[in-house]
Amino acid sequence: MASIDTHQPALPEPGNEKVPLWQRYTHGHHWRNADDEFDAAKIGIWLFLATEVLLFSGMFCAYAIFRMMYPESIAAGSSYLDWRWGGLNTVVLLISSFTIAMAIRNVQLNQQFWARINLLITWLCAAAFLVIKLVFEYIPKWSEGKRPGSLFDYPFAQHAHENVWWSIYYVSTGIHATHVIGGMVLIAWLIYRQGKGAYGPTHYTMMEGVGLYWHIVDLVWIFLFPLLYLVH
Amino acid sequence: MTTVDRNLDQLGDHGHHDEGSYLNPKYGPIATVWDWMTTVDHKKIGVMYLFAVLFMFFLGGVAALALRIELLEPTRIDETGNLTGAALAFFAEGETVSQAAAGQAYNRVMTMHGAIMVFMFIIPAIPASLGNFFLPLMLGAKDVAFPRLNLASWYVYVFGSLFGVFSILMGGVDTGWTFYTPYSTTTTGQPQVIAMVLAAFILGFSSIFTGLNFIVTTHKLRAPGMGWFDMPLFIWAVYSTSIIQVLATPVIGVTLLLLIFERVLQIGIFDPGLGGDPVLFQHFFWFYSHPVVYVMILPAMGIISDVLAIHCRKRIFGYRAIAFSSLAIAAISFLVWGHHMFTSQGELAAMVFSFLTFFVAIPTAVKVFNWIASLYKGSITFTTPMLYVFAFLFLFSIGGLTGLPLGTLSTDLHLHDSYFVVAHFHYVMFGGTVIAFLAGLHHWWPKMFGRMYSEKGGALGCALVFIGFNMTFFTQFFLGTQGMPRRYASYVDEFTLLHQISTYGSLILALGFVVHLVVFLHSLFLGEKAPQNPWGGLTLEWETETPPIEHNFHHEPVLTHGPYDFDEVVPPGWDPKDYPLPEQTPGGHKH
Amino acid sequence: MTATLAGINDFVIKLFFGQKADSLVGSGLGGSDAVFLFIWWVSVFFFVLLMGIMGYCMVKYRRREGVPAEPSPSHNTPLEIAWSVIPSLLLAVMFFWGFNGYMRAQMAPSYAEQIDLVGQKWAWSMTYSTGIGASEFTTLGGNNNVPIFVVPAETPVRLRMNSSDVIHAFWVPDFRTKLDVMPNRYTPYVFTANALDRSGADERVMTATDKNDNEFAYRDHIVYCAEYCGDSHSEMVAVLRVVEPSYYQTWLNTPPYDAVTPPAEVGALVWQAKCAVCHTVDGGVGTGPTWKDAWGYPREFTNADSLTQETLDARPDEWDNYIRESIILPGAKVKAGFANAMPSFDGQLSDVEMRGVIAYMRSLSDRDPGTPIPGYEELEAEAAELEAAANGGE
Amino acid sequence: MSHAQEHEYNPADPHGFHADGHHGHVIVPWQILLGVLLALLFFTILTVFQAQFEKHAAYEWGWIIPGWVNVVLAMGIACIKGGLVALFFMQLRYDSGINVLLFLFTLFAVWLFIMFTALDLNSRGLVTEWRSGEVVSGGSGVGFGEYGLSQGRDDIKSAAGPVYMRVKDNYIAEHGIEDYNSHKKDHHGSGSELSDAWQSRSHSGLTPGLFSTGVWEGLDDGHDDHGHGDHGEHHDDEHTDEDQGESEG
Repeated sequence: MASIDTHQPALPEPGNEKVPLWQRYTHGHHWRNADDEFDAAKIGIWLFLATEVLLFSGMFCAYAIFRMMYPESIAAGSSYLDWRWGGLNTVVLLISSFTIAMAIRNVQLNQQFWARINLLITWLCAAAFLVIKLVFEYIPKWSEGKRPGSLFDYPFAQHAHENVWWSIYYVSTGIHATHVIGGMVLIAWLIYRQGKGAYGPTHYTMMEGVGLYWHIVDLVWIFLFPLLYLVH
Repeated sequence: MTTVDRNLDQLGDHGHHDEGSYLNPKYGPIATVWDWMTTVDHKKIGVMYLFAVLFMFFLGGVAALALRIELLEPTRIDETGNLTGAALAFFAEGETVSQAAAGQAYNRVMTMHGAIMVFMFIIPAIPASLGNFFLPLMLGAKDVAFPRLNLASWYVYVFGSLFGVFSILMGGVDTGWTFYTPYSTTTTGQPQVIAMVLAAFILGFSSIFTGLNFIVTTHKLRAPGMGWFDMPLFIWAVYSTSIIQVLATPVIGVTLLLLIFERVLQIGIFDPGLGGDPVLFQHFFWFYSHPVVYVMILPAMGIISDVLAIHCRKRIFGYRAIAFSSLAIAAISFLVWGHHMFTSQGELAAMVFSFLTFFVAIPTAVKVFNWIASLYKGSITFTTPMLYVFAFLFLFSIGGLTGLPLGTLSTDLHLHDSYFVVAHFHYVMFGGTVIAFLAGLHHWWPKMFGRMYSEKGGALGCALVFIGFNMTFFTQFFLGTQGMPRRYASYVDEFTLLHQISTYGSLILALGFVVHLVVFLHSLFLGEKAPQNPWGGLTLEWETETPPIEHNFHHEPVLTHGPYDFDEVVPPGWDPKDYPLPEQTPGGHKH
Repeated sequence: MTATLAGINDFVIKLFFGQKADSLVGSGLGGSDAVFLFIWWVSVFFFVLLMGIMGYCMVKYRRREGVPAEPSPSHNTPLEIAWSVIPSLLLAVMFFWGFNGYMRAQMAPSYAEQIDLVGQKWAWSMTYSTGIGASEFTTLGGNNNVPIFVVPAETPVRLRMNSSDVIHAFWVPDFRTKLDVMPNRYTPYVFTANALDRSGADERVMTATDKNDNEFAYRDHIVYCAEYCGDSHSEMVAVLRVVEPSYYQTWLNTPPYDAVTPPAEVGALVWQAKCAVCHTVDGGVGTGPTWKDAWGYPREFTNADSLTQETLDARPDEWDNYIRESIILPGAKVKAGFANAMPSFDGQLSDVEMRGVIAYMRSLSDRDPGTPIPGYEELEAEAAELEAAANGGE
Repeated sequence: MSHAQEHEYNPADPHGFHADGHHGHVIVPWQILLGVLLALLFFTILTVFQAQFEKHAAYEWGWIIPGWVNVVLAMGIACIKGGLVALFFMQLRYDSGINVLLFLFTLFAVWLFIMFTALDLNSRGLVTEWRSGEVVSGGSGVGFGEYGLSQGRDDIKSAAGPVYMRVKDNYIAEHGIEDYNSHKKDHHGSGSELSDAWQSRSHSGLTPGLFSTGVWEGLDDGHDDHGHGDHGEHHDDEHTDEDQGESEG
């Protein structure tokens, strides 16, 4: 995520330690003003999000193609998933999306305490998502032999290509989970920096960037959930 | 990291008056190296990219020569069971080898050539080296939007390339640079294949970083007064390129990821034995790899537009048409990938893709027409960059026109996967991109390194490259139409003569590059000092010193004239006495 | 004028392709040769025009010291529209013409002659409607065992193609069409070969006599694998022998071997058709182990227990089992020093052929202990009976 | 190139980006954020309910809702939810045009990617129906790759054929057919109370209105009648079909 924070570090100047970091922030030397820098960072992040969307589009495309090729296998595979875990995870992610949006709002209004609370909730939601995914979905399914491709070891399969379904399932949710882990690292970094007072009404580019990234992770799940759990 | 100037004035102008050239070593040898390795200066990163891609070009070129030498004679096993033919160049004296082993050696070198040239040379070649150096200068900016990301891009590039080199050192890969499944998932050499796929995957990030940086820089860091249509056409081209890089590269990312999973875990998405579909891989692959051929050629077109205008002292004809055709090519490039798969896809898709393919021919043709029209009533010099522009127009026209029978369905059924395709894309990629790269390199060399090169040497190199290139690849059109399939390690006797001409041509081509290398080395160490504006350019990079100072400009430039107003403006650094302007006609010329 | 143009056209075709197309896909007004000529003339026109203007400008507007460039318009809308629209129209013609020709290479009438074709690393094999395959072989390039596939002239033929491993592509340059051979589905290669010109005008048409003393005329065309498929990709060639339809029927009903053919000869044919690309029979190196002096010798495997001398002493037929297993499941036992690169031939060999391969490998080894092949005695008895019947009938 | 001086030059805003007072800094009211969250949760419940309703209708009332309805509704709701997230959480609603344009072009690229790929893979058999069929399972290179099928799985390493068959055979060989049949009930019978969306599938294949063209008909014989009654029996039928196909191939 080097793309987000390209700013100059705030300079330690004698006498102004009391002033929060975000007020001491000066924009990069090659920028004319902080607004330009902020706008540029935002375009940069949106471009990055575009790459994320296209990365996932590969999995959506594979899903669509195999759905057309082996509709029965995909539907049968879908029936092994429990919508309740998927639905719970959707709710968890939606809440985390809301809290990070609130955290940005708090920072914009210099409500540092609430920003911290919201960021913590976001991080916990991300962790909850992963725990649910791992403990209630990946591990039971994997141990039953519902595995991708040639690793497939589930003797009660109904259709010839259920292994392809599991390939799609594991790879697409796996890439998504990797992004969740990445998001957790970034949010943890935000919490740390926020504790140092790095973000405030005039400077919150990094928070805005991570927020947008986190929303796209949510957005991808919003589509993965019905495709994997509900559509049949 | 440069120091932060605390005395910002309203213009954001730091007033870098006492700065020296960006090339000046400042602290001593080790500190200078450290300074370069940690620099966020786009110029230094551009130069580092330049040397990195030229090194990769050297590696890929050596592989290409090895291929051509192998193809000098057909490989045969004689009555006594011994291998004969030039393929022996790959083996030790007296080694017993089978025809298949000879083929495998060829295939590995062939893949090495393709993968290095595509992923490590030609995609980053122009945007990351010349683009990095000149995009901010031409925009009048102090740096790219995200300088640290820019440095990261270089390191990612080097890291990815190391994977590629590692793969070659481990024995090489024989998948072909296209990694078609199921061959690539089942061929021998697990660690090498994975290393090479990872290399391409990692290099994708470098490409994305560069493209993202350029888009934002173009949007937000244009000099005051520079509207979108005051930008040099090179910027338009690099901007369009960057859009493709950002939008297409992630797809190859997920494709290569799936390929690695396929290879390691046999997940079966591309493996027909497990229910997957190998043609799906081709779609995934070409969704990226077709747009990416425009990543290769668009910046070259940008260079040609700029170099041609400056060396003809001529306002480019149809500025907006060229600018918009760059964007149009970028957009249409996403619609035509299926023409790489006419023999493997269904009839309906083939029809649609063939139809769409012809759309991309139109903006390309428009550009060529505009360049030719720009020559009209110009003041044409015959400097090395301009010679390369002529070479480009000649070779790229052939490359473009030979694309027509490949886009046409019935003729493509014959020409697909033949040497005709090989010749066609070398005419576009080499005759287009590499030739334009050389044009740009000669054109901007004085600005980059502060030294002039030898014009005579440059012209000699250009002539050798031009002759050698045509000998090498024009013959391959005939080989292809007569039935020589590509990626063949050996061939039937009828093709021997044409292959030999091609091989001898490649040696002349290599000689041309050796001449250029000598000329550049001579220039670096013994060349005469370059003036600020040797060619009389009007774009902003000629307004700063040669070589540029660390912060590019002493004061932030404010644009007062367009990039091609040669009729109206005396170029910076020129005496009006040496630069006669034409009589102004009433009304002037606006585009 | 027309004659001159036709002459030039013929010259261009000869220059590029060697000779005119030999199939319906390439010939005639809708064929790809005609499209190619159209594109050729369009290209030549534009190339000469552009290079002419460029050359003219290079001379006329070269820089003269102290002379400025003349002012000229920066754009010209009618001209720009013209040079966008006119090429577009030409491109539209190319597209429709080309699509028409493309469909010719995809569609076959229902009465088309149907032949099955299997591509594998690195050989082609065909199975005709009567169950026979290629029985003659020749040398082409670096491959000494190139199968000759007989196909009828003037008859629509549709090859039902399938690969047993990776993607290949079937390309007959003289027919101007190719199609990928897929591992997971069939693809149709459709062609109608032009008639054989027996007048002598076409020097590629030759006559020969087959083993049953039938005289026939033929024209040979090279088949290439055009999709990269690995080590011996460049040796994956075949010959299409176009014969007259009447002779084709005769040939189709002349099996290359019958009940009286000794198994080793059947095996030799199978070897040429399917195995020769990897396995030598003269001790030379190849992708797979040589068959010379292999049978009956102990063998080390990388992934299974070795075939030791003791085992062979106890069960001399163990080698036969090993051969059969390796044909069906090549990965089960891999000889030390070799990669497992062999595709499975499960279902591709009949029992007679399988037996033939075993017999052939035995005949190549100096260790053949003379134990009869299972079923061989019955076969011999059958052959003797047949011979007796034939003699009795005379 | 001469309209550089058209506007009054503002050194802090050289391109006039902010001339209209437009800024990237927007503070979204918390009421809107909360409202969006509630809407998102509502739509989540709605989409789950819609899927469950279809199943319930099929079981209890015997209504067979065409498969494409399910797809269209689920994806429609997902699009609304995605739109809400993009517009409000991601603030596209308040953002500069370039980012909106970028996002839309990205979606357009995704659409192109999926549609054209589907166009090909869904239209293979238009001229020759062979092209769309699935022929053999041996053509994968299964059994000849150096690294074979995932190292270690010897049972499926050396042989071609559908993986699921081999897995089943191994299980039966190890545990016996009775054990298999009794466990199969557990897996396909009682498991339905967790999630049994497959039972509510329309009875003529999947989402015929959306994806199925004539090309696919007849390709999956033996699949068509799943979803009726006892699943297990059809299951076995299918196996035997496949077995025969295997030995022929």
